Amino acid sequence: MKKRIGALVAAAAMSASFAVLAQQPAKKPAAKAQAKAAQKAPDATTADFEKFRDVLEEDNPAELFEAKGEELWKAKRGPNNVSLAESCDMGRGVGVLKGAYVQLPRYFADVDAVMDAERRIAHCMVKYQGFKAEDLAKKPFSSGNYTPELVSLTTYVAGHSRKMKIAIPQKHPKEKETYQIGKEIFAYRAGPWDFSCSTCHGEDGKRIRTQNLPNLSTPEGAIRAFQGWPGYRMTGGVMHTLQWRMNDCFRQQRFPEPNYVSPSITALLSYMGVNANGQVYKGPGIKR
Amino acid sequence: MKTQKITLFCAAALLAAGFARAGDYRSQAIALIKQDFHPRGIATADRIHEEGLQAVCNRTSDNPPAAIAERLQKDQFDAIKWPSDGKFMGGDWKKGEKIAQSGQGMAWNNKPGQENGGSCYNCHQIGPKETSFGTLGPSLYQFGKVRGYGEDIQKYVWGKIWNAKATNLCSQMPRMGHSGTLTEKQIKDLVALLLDPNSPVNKE
Amino acid sequence: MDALRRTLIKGAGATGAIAAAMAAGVLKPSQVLAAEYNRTAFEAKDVAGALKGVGAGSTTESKDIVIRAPDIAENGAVVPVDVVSNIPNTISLAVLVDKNPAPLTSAFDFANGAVAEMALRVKMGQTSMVEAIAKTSDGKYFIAKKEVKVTVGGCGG
Amino acid sequence: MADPMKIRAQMKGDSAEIRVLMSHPMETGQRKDNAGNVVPAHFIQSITVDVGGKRVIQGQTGPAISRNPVFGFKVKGAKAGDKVVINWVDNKGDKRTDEATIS
Repeated sequence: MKKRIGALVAAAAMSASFAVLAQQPAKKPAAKAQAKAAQKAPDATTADFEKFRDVLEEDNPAELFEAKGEELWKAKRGPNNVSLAESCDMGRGVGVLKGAYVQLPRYFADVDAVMDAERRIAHCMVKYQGFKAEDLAKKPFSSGNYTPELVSLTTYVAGHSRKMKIAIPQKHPKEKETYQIGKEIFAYRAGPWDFSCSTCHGEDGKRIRTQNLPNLSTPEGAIRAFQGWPGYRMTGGVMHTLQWRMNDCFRQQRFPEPNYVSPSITALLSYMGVNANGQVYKGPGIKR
Repeated sequence: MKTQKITLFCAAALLAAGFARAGDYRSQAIALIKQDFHPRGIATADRIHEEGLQAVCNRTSDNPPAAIAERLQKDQFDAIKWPSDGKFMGGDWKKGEKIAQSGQGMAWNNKPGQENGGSCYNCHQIGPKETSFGTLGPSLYQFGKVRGYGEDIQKYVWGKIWNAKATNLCSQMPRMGHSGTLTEKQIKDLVALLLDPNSPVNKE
Repeated sequence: MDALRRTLIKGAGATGAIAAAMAAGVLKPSQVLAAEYNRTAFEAKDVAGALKGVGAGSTTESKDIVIRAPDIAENGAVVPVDVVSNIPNTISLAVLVDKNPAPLTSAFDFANGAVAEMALRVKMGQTSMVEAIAKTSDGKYFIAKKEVKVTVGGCGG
Repeated sequence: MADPMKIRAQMKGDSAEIRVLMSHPMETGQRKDNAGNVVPAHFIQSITVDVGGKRVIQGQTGPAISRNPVFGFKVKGAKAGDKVVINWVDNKGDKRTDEATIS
């Protein structure tokens, strides 16, 4: 008990001395140490984050959304009372999910277009189940206690590519074209702050605040951005997909808003995904 | 003002012609962006159009020919609004710190007329107390202490915050005054944060 | 009330031994079940109030309680905390975050082979001490602390 | 009503490691929604864990437990094949019971 009081007094004295440092001309050594700590902090911070990331990933609430997605995928739903399991081809054949996510975006002959995972699921929900595209786009992102069905479905689909190599095809001319267009959109600067995607994601080893910014033009950077999505976001405690990630990047880029599951987003996901080809996808993850 | 605009436009047009060959995917990309983005809140549709300087940087991978860069940079510099009372100093570094901390402003979720932040810590180390700072830009810690407090530095800092493109045409840094993000008063507070000898940035 | 409590505990399959262990636990027996939530402890606005609420009038610092938590939390909304008590006969553990509006996050009783060890994730509004309280079967309370820093992340919006 | 928990229970040496994921908003009663209205408090208050028919853990929780809670426990003397039953009750009286078998 005595010991505890001692510690408390010491702590109080310390915090008082910090307050003094902030207000008055300080003594040299203390200020120098403080400055040094401020400069050193980022690396230590990153190391500490990574140590506990494994702990967080081990029990990831994303699993709860995967379970919900499974239910939705298998159930007969929509005006047509059809299940996605019996109708939707994610690129590996109707109902086949193994490895589908790590090969998307890809070209689909039935629509003569390249589609990313979420866009393809949305397409199937409209075409086979009879849902309305406008309804899917009305409130497409998780917030509060609301999780769109498409988010759970995408998480479920992604879960079937756990520990598989990313192998996004670049054979069809439209697949190649989509990649190149994505590359251009990535570099396109506009808006009041003159930002493009590459303003933040075009250089190695940079951070916003304490968040590391992967350089998406390199394989190492691209996998870090591909990895972990769909992801359970600690901020707000909600599940998000890459569709949301792109949307929120454009918000921070001070752009107008991209349409939900639009070709522009597919192109950006192609660029990022193809750059990550050959790397192993860990499955739905956890994000800051 | 009018002349400047015309200058910019001509330069962009010239460049566009010169670099058209590499621009096939580029024009497809721009067409797609125009088709796929919708205005939301204060983020109006016109924001997706490249403005002159942006177009030049976009078309040259941020590396325009020196002759053009020099001219455009001068245009940017000439458009800087200097403090109306002629004084760079006199701002409040404490308010400056708050502005530097805030990442609010200009996004579609921000309200019209709300006070914007400078997002400075997103990219720069500034005060010694804030350990959560970005590294997209150089560290500004001990800015005045290292570079001095003279009027030339004051003017440089003011100009850099008002329009970073006036000293480095394709700089990654937003043009905080030019874009209407920060007010003259806010910029003065930020200058104080970096150059007031009593600001924690400079106090040893 | 007592009759009801006995019935409920019996209904949950408790033996006499467990009931005794629970009675000695951090949570007062009358507060064990959901209907008898320990409001006093969970709504206390400071550490002293929370400790009093769980019955811990005085505590002794102990190195035998190990708290594993990050030095700097990536996100204050989800801070992983592991607590292990190596103090023999620990029957209860509670975790507090000093600077939260209500410091007590949770309190657990262990019986029938359950080890005095738990992993959980807590919310932290700001940089704060995380405290773990262990109660032993002879009614003594021990405490350990660790500071966890919470920083601004993302674009600081 | 409430979504199922995810329970993992595995023997590691002489004890069973139990990890549980719960689907719950854990609202503090202090958060505001986008419209600026306070979201009412909604959080799990009571948790019990039974292994092999015996109550091994019981506890109470407040709103400072993270949204979609995760808990980990260790139980000595349990064996593969034992049934693990976990139950929670929240402040609105919602509840959920799920079970798993130790592997």
